[in-house]
Amino acid sequence: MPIGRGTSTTFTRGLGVAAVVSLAAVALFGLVLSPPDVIQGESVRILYVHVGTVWVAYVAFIVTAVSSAAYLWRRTRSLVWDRIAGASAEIGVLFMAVTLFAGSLWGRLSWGTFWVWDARVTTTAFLFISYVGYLAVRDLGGSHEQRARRSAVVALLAVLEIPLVHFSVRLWRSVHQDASVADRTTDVELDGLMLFTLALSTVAFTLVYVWYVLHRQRVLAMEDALDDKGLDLALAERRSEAVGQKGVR
Amino acid sequence: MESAAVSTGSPPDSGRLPVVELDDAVAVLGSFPALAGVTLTVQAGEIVLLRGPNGAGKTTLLRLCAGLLPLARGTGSVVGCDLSTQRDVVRTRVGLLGHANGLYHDLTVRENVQFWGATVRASAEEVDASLDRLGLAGRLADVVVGRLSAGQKRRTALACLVARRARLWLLDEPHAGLDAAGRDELDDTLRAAVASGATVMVASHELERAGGLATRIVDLVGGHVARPGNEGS
Amino acid sequence: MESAAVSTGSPPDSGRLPVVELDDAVAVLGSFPALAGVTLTVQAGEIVLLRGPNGAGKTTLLRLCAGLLPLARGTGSVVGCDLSTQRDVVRTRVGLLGHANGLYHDLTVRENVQFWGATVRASAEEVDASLDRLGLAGRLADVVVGRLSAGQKRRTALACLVARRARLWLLDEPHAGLDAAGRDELDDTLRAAVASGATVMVASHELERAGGLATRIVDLVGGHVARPGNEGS
Amino acid sequence: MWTTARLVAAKDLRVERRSRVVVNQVLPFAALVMVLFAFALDNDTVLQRTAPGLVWLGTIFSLLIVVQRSFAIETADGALDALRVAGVSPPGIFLGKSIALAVQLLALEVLLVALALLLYDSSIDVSGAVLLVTTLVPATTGLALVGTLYGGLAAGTRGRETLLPLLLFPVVAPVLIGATRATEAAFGASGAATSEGWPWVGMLIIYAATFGIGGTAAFGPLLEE
Amino acid sequence: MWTTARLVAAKDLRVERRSRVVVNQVLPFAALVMVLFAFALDNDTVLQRTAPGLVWLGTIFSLLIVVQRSFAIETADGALDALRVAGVSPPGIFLGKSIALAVQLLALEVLLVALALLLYDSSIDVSGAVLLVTTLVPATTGLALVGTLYGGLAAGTRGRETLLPLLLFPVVAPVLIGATRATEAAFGASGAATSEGWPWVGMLIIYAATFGIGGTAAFGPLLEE
Ligand code: HEM
Ligand SMILES: Nc1ncnc2c1ncn2[C@@H]1O[C@H](COP(=O)(O)OP(=O)(O)OP(=O)(O)O)[C@@H](O)[C@H]1O
Ligand SMILES: Nc1ncnc2c1ncn2[C@@H]1O[C@H](COP(=O)(O)OP(=O)(O)OP(=O)(O)O)[C@@H](O)[C@H]1O
Ligand SMILES: [Mg+2]
Ligand SMILES: [Mg+2]
Repeated sequence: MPIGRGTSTTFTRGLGVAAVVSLAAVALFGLVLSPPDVIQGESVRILYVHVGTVWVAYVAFIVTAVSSAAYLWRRTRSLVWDRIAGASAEIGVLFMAVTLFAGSLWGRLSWGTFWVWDARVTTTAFLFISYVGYLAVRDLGGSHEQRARRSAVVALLAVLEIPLVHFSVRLWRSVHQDASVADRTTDVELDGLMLFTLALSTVAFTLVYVWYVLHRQRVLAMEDALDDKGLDLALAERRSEAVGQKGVR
Repeated sequence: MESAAVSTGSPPDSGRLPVVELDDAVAVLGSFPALAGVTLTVQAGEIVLLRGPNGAGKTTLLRLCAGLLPLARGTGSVVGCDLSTQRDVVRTRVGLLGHANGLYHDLTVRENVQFWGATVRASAEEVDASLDRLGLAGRLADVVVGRLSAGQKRRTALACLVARRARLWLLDEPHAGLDAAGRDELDDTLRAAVASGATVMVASHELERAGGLATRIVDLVGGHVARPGNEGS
Repeated sequence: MESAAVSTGSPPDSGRLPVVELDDAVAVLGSFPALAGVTLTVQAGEIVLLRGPNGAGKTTLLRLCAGLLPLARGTGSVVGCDLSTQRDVVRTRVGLLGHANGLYHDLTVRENVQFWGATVRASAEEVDASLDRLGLAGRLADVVVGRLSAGQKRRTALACLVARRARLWLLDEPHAGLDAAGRDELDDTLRAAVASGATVMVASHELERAGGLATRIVDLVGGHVARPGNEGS
Repeated sequence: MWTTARLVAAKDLRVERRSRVVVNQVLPFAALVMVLFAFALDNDTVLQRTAPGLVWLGTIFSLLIVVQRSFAIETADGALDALRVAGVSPPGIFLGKSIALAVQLLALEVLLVALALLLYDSSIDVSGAVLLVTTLVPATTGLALVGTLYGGLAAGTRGRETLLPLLLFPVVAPVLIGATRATEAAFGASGAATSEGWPWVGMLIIYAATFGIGGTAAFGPLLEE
Repeated sequence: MWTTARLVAAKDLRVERRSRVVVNQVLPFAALVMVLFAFALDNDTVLQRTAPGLVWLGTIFSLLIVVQRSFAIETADGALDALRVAGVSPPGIFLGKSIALAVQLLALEVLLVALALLLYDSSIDVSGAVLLVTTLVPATTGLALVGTLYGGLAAGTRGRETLLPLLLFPVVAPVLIGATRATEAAFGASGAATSEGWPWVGMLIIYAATFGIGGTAAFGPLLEE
């Protein structure tokens, strides 16, 4: 990806538009058209943000893991994979943050507190922290290959926590059954329109995700290219550093 | 001028492929290009002395040749392995003595040498031999390294290197801290190593010492080779 | 023979009281008597070179004179303070450069020198002066010490010592890692220090270098003085 | 690979035997942790209910210290570089250090369990004891493997102390859960039956296996950098 | 003495600003400690009752790390020897390092308290807040002083990590108790009334004063060896 040209193409522009539109639609359905829930009441509308983002975040992390594997595998080794992994993880973390936020708001409404030590809630927090750690590993510095190799390993391990989160409700003898019960019941009792809205929100977030990853991955490519440009200047300076001078002056 | 290095640098019998071959190699520390395009060829059996002011890039060059740093630009091969793709192989064939000694301070001198020897399945005799080479055979062999004097630590590090029997020896200021006797022992050690088919690159400021030993002197300045040097210069 | 040291060791003008005066001094590391009875007198303005094989006790002697080690046996006084009773006072009057550099690796070169300078209320000019003395005035002054090359670290440590303006300078292998230019700068530094009334003890294996500078050479072997040396020997 | 592993493990354990850091430092530390818990929570019923959790919390805190120590040995005088150029097989190093780590952790856990039984007067019967032992083994192995893997990853880097807890704690969460539940069952704490423990043991075994394989494969690329 | 103190404190804080070890490492560590506690105890009523204790446990664990770090700076490259021969007044060093330590601890405690209020949903009213703040100051000062004193004691000796937790934890027990009780009162946890907190604050002040005076006097002899 040569420097100078922007990161958007007709395709990504179309994608962007589609994302915005679908988000608007989600707002419409989520806030107006879809009915309140029998148990949850109006607060159920949070569900569309809460669950939509989680699922897309899952997808993002899985993509990160897959492209990390692709990087580690010698035959397909290329920094493109590393950049995709990085971009995907970034927005994954973003969505996860939204999930946590929406979730705790919802918790305030339905459990009366922002935070409970429910298994899923906690494991989600861990998953979130893991990928924050992943991003930390990414900007440890060092060469691009170094960054790619280190972070790929972390990504492949961190992704294993997703099943843990998903099945945590069953794994963990939670003192807060009510929470995960709520999870289930609402699932069961979602009426058609709610289901549709949930699906719609998931689609919308997916569009946003794809749009972001495409752009971000190109930006990262440019940054790497830029590093090399900077290196040229530094090289010239370094080589001239010595001429005619004595010691380290 | 670097390209010249290849020609002038290589000894008459250019039939064998060189042990170290760098072409415009660049190595980056953080964001700083400590090596800014080094072109250098070292043939088997040479003892190359790397010379240059503080910060010239000697340590960086040695670490690059040891496969500890990635090649940011240019091409290079060491002991026949490509530096961009086969650094893991390179590492298994070189021996490096850095500014740090790389010793386990809670183990005795002998235990340290034994450990490094064991990595290449060295026999007990060979271990004792390497201890003896560096004059550590006596009382010192069983003193915990952490208690040794600076020079004694340096000797131990050298003994570990000897025990490892590498094909390419990379030494970063090996004289530092050694007394007169130790420096003679070091010279003998390097001669013996070359005699047994190894190749040596030494970075040092002790020109009087190392100069006599070296078959070639390479001047590094500002991360590049100022003078590739000729045979026996 | 140690007792002889006192007489031969002291320069003609024995009027002033000596800066260092050790009589049969013994220092113990762990359970090992690294110094086994050292008798030595150093007059103001001398530059004494401590010579001797690895493990002879040079570092231990310097640390004893710096007041960092207790006197196990014998008597001694440094800059007029008794080593058994006034070690805390001694410490405030000497400057020591050990094998380690004693730098803060997260601070820049200048910040390090400033800190040590500030402990003696040195002015900004004096700090810059000491940086300049060791050729650290340029780009390097603002690089974090952790990233410097070995020799650049050593220079920084020396600059810190200069900034501290001690009465007795104790240097343990100050040449280690310095390039040719750095060694010249070191010599100038020491001469300047002596000119400004300081006294210097240097432990070193770089005899060619230090030898020329020293007003006296003291040979240590096995923890005692083998040859106290005379003026200008 | 296994020769290397034996070599490295033997080396690490000898260093420990010499310096006694784990015995003299980490054990008392862990013990103090338990005592401090007792202080902070001073309430018997609570303590008994939470004893198993505390045992494993103590273990995981100690794990952090032991891992840092295990790689401090290597980085203190640049020995890690020496290892990397010595052509020692990375999987060998990984397994070797893991083994040494596991041995030290095991000693630790035994102490902690003993303390828990003593301080928080939890009780244990035979079948519980069997379960407990079978829990310790896979749990310890898992922790040792994860610790070594991330320890190696953090070792070279500047902010290593920063990174280690950040990476380590989330990943060991499953062990914390599983081992705690199994131990509860063994202690019969909060009315759990021994039988409930076994599924968790299974989970721990899977966990250990995953990281054993994953780590052995991944350690090379990590050290390469 | 105070000039030295300012000098040393400034130096330590600058090192921290550069390396960000406390911010990037200890803060997340402390936060994770809290989360892990909650995880292991997983019981809200217990958590609310014990939140104050956990806050101070977290602080004390972090104290250990911060103190080790604070003296690692000095011993890493032999700077401590340089300090000892530089004629810097030991009391100055003591106070300087204590100040730097206190600043870092304070940042830490604020975070922990915030977490406790959020995660364990404890609540706090105005008078409680006042009490809490007045508790933090002497408690932190006390911890910083003790930490520096024993850190300096341990720094010289070989197995310093060995010694530190052993020496430190028993001595800080009073702070743990006092601060916990005061904080409980502030949180109104386990039905404690705010007024109950003040006596403890008094105790903390005495504690801090004692170690301030004692430490300043004792630090010189300590550095001797
Ligand atoms: C901070 C608090 C919360 C967090 C971190 C959180 C986290 C999650 C996660 C990670 C999922 C995806 C589970 C999966 O499919 O693998 C999820 C799903 C869900 N959450 Fe939450 N949640 C929180 C609070 C809540 C609250 C308060 C409710 C409603 C009372 C709720 C209802 C749901 C529902 C209905 C689903 C979708 C069904 C399911 O997959 O189980 N969540 N939540
Ligand atoms: N992050 C960085 N920022 C700026 N400069 C850096 C950085 N990292 C390394 N350097 C510079 O790179 C150079 C490293 O050179 P190197 O250590 O190879 O020198 P050397 O030839 O071994 O010197 P010496 O003789 O002192 O050992 C030094 O000039 C150092 O200042
Ligand atoms: N605990 C101990 N047990 C045995 N020997 C010890 C112990 N501690 C120190 N030593 C010995 O004491 C001597 C210390 O001497 P010192 O460090 O002063 O030597 P040096 O003259 O500085 O040598 P170098 O030139 O190598 O720096 C060494 O021979 C060392 O082996
Ligand atoms: Mg160097
Ligand atoms: Mg010495």
